[in-house]
Amino acid sequence: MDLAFTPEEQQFREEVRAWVRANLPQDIAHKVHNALHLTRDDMQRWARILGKKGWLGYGWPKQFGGPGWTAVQKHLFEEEAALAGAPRIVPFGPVMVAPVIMAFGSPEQQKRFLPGIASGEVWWSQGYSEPGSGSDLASLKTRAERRGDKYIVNGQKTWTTLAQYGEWIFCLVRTSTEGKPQTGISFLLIDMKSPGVTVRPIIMLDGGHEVNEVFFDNVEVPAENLIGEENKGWTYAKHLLSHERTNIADVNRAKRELERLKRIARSEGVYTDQRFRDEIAKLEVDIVALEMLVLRVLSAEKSGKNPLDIAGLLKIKGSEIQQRYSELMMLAAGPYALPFIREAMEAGYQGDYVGAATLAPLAATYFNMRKTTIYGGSNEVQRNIVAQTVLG
Amino acid sequence: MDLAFTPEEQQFREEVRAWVRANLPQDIAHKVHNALHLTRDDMQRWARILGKKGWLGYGWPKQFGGPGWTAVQKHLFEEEAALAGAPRIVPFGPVMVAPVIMAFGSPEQQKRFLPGIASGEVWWSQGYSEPGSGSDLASLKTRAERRGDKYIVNGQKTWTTLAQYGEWIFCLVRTSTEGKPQTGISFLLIDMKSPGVTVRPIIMLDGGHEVNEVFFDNVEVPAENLIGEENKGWTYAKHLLSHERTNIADVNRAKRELERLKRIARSEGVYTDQRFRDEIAKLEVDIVALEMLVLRVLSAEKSGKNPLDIAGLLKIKGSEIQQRYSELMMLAAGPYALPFIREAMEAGYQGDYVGAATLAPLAATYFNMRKTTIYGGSNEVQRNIVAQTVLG
Amino acid sequence: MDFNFSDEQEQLRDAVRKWVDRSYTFERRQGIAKAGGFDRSAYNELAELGLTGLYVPEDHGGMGMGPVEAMVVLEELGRGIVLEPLGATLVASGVIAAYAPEALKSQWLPKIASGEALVVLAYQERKARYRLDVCEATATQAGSGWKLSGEKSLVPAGDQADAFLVPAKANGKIALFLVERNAQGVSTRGYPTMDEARAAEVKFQDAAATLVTADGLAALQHAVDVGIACTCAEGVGVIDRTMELTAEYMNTRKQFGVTLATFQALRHRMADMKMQQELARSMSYYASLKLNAPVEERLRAMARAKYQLGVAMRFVGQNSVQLHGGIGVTDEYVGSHYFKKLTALELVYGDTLHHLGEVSQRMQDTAGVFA
Amino acid sequence: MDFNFSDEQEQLRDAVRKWVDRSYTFERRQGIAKAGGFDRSAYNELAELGLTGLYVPEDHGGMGMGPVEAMVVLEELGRGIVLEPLGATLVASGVIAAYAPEALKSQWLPKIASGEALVVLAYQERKARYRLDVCEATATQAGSGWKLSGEKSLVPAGDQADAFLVPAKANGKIALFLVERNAQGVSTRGYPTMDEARAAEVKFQDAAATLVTADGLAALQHAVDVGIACTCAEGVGVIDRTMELTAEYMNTRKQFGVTLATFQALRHRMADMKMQQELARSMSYYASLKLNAPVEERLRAMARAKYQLGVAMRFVGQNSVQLHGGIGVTDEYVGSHYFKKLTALELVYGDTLHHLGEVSQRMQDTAGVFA
Repeated sequence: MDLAFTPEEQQFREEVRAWVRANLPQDIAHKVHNALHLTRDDMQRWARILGKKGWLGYGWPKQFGGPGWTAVQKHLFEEEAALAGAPRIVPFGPVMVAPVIMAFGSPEQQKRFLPGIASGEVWWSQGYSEPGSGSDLASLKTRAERRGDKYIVNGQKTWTTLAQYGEWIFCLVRTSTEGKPQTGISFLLIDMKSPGVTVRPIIMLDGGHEVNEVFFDNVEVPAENLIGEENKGWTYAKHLLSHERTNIADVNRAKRELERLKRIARSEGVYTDQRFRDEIAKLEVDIVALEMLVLRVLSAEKSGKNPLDIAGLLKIKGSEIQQRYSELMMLAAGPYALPFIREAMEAGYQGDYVGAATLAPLAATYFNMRKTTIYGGSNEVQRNIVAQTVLG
Repeated sequence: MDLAFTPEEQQFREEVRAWVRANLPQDIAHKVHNALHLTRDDMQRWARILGKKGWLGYGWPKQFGGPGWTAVQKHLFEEEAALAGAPRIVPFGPVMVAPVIMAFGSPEQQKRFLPGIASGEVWWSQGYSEPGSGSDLASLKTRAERRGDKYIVNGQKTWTTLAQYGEWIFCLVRTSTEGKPQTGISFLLIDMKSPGVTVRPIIMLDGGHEVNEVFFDNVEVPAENLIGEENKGWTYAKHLLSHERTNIADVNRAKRELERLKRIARSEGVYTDQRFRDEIAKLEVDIVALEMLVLRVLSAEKSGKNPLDIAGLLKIKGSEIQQRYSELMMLAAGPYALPFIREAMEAGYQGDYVGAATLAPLAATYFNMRKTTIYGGSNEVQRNIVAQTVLG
Repeated sequence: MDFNFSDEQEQLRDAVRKWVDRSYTFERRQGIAKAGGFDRSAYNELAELGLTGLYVPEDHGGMGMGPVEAMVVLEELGRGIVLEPLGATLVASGVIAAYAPEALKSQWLPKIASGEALVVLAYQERKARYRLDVCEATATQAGSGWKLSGEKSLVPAGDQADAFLVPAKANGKIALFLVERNAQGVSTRGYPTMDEARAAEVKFQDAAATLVTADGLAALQHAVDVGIACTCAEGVGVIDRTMELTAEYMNTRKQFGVTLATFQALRHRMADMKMQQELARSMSYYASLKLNAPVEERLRAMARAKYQLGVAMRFVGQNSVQLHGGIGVTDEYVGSHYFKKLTALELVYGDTLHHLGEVSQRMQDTAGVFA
Repeated sequence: MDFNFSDEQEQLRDAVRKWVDRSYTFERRQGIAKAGGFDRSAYNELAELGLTGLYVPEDHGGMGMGPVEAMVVLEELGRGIVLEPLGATLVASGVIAAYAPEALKSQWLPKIASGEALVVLAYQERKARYRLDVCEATATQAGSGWKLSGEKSLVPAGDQADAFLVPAKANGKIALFLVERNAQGVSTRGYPTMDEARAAEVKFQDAAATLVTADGLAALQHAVDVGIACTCAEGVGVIDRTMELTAEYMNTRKQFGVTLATFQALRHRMADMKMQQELARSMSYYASLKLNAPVEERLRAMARAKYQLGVAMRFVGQNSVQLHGGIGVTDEYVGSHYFKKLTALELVYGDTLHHLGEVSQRMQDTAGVFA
């Protein structure tokens, strides 16, 4: 048992740190450190920089052009990127669809799709959720009917994150209504420029445009865009979910945001107020405990024995911590969290702030963070899963 | 809308207060104020004093010899008794079985049983719970078979509070196995001196003997001891449960115990520690809010309109508050809550205390209070009930 | 001890509820929100109902009602998440009626009652957080009147108001003044707030001011306590409607073939929310009924009430969103606006930690409603 | 970064678990509890396993092991709610090994390792609560030795111990001394504790004392930190077994015709308990792995760990009782004794609020495991 990273891991961390600090554009880091609005260009710029270095697909094996890092190395990269103020990698291409294409796609599909993902050129979206499905994902209804060498897709996806920028979308579609709901689902890649695809924004309670509805109206999809076999899509999607997911806890971002919380508390004069400071202290312990949990998972992965079955715990605690720091930032601002000036949440705003510039986005972030206990399998679903591990 | 009691109610309160303070034995009040062990004699002495005044059955209507008080008067009596340090009235006779006898018993039964209850002479126990039943009370199995003018009772009750002192016990027994479980239950009064009745103590985690198992082995019970009709016992028991139950919240005792908590916190030096004091402050708000809830119920009862369906809330919050003050008292003692000297929890202990006499019973009380969220319908069952009122 | 509403109070409630249901629809509300968060014609409709004059004595053209009536009205406005700040009007008119010299009363109260003048308290300063005794604004005598200088923040509908009640230091002691928005040296900068209502930063530079009372701190404490009682009542209304929306959704939305209301874990969450709802209502009653109590008792009661409401509003708001799932975080869904209102109400007139501090500091040996 | 136990550590764990399962049955434990809460022969069995010498260097007859081995052992003793205070022995032997002069080491460490001598820290004073710098006991030089006077509370197995490590003020500064129980002027008063173990009040009146170290506060802080790490590990063991018992009960006990494990609200409670279990284990690892860190880092880490353990032990303990229902509050049921142990462990070496204060005070700009 040893808490310290190995000298090799330490050296790796320092190399990554140096590279990130040298290559992360300052203006982007500034936005991240101050929770200002990130544009498509911001995200894409960073993705391309990573892509050029070969680190956008930082979880990929070498055979597909990835760096072939260990679980610990991936964690160290994530931590260094987060602490430096890098935006989170938009996961739909490199983290979500790419592993499925690698595992179940044909060599042609791999050759066709992976380069654009690795370089950050092609923006992917995820088409899983539907209006009626929610936590019950397998109840999805979007149909894909095979007609010759094409599928005709009809239906609707929702909560499609950043689909307004999407060029391709990977979808779970229903190709059969026989048997259990899970057995009639296929995994299809769809070009979003195809006729019949419509994206409609969903405005969130914080006023932001982050998710969308995506409608499919007789959309023609070449059969060659089917991943693996028809009606086996559920298996592929589950493979994706079962993937190593310590990143779900987002503990590195939490560490960065805890620092921001302390800065805000200090400037608002509550850092020395014992009552408020205690709340930060509790959060700090939570974050250390979560980080220990993450490290335990990494250690188990590294040694290849005793895999820890605690992904549910990571999701629950990670999301609760995200909500809590955003809540405490808002409470640190107190009455000055009330003003809600959307322009003041953009970088380069020239107008007057109320109170201080740092306070402008706090309420919006708090509102936005309510999603974290809902998406990616709500925390209620996670509790079901955790209980299963304890009670059978 | 008016928060103040009416002048008549105020005057009533003062009369009750004067009488209680004049008639409550000092040694008993001392024990109550310091959470020392109450003996059978302590409880019985106070019951007889109340009985003589006609106030043991303080909730009884005049026709049965009660004072015929309003809901508010009953509340004021409870409050004055609690604040003065009176022991809680052992409820099984005057509060639980008496109303059933009044509502469903025959005139003969009323004449036979009520006087002994009203005077405090006869100690009653309650035989509802069984080892297998728990929250699922209707699954009870104790059988009563009719043979001529007798019932033969076989089975086992459990969690029978203070049954070691019991002279009579009112039981729910199964007289039929047909239909729904609820429909085959009868309400039977059993003389605990009958051959075949055995009481076995259950020692609780605090080391106290408060509850028992009661075994019935071919116990002969005269048929005249059946209340109402055979197989209708569930209805009678439910009538009892639906009775006005603001006392379930025990808010008056909570107010007294909050004062004790403050005394202990002061003497242990944590009353001025903001961190600890805040916990007391939160509890104080909880108690005020609970008292307001109780007053709202009383007001609704008084006016006879809009009855408030919040008994479940009273039970949940009341029991949580009981647990919380006992927890905070223990935490106020800190390391000095560790010594667990049973003799030091008795009045008149002549040995040395560890730390201070006030601290001796705190851990035991904390342990004991764990029962409050379990008994009388666990808080989980209460939440089911509350949810029903909101969601149907 | 009686918590029943009188017939008159029930009629008042009905009238306000009818107005909300018929005239202040969600569509209209969102229109007002998009247009800036305050609509004078909607405010005038409140005036037509007599509500702006609720705290104005009858001889000044108002209804001369008390805290219970105010509570009833605010509950209903909370149910409708009405943007126009009637509570602010009650605060201002209450303070003027209680503290202002007769001339000032005669000049302003009738106009407040009729809705002609919107007068609001402008007390928040950047360095004060929730403390009332921190005040950097100053006033100096100038002839028969006063000149006031300073900056006040987060003034409700501050760029729409006709006059402000402003605490400022005069001869080293906080006094309360009235300043008209059109007076020279007054400038405002309006903006929307998180609950889609409106507020403003207000600057005073040697602005002409009229003295309301030299005992400014007492008046300010009183004003804030009226504000707390109003906020508690409004919070109860928002909670009530939130609970209805959530129950409705849970009984409709299906997952895994059954309604959400089928899942015990979610039912228990609803039970916990119901607890907070009823504790909040209880403490809102308590606040309104203690508003005329002696000062120390009143301050203690308001801190207790606002603390409890803070806890309840946050719990109910957050869990309502959670129980709704995705739909609960969309702008389109009415419920998310209730959540935002609950969040905002926690932050006005002292947040939950602030009032915990107040309760803690004001704690006495005996406790309870009547202590 | 590696959280795997070595083969030797796993063997140590197996050995201790076997002893608990076979030799320290619940019946035996309850017999010891009824007889006073400490059994020398059980303690000697721990010594035979080598455990009393775990922190004693090999050249003094011990095993010379480290914090991780101590953690493994304490987890297992926690699983068995073993009454004999091995943690106290580790605290004393750790401090002697780190701070005592060679002569004292040679005299005591072999006897501690063999179990011949039980040495415990006697530091708690009535006025100190959890503060280590409050010390009224005094020591004065007397010839080549010292005389120590004072009263120490809550000394683990204090009336059974052979010697005490006692902080006392010498020349105004806290120093640490060793005092034998049989020395003149030493009197003890033993009693059971809430977890059915044993403690004592110990009085020293001009008792002969040997100086362990003049830097008493540093040694005491170190001792308490060893104690915290032991307590965290023990707590994890108690929690683990509590969780097993609870899961077992929920899968057996039927209500309304189905097992308790069927009810979603109860399942979610178990999920929340599982969360606390894993957070507690994580922070116990953290505590043990930080035990040799630089002082400030160590103090901060121990406060964080004990705070988290306090939260977890209370939550798991209380909810385990609740999920059991009636049976959970009986003396007869094994689970209720785990609850009592969890309660007691929260109160030693600083309770949850105390350590929250420590965390709060020691907070720095950057956070995280390595900060």
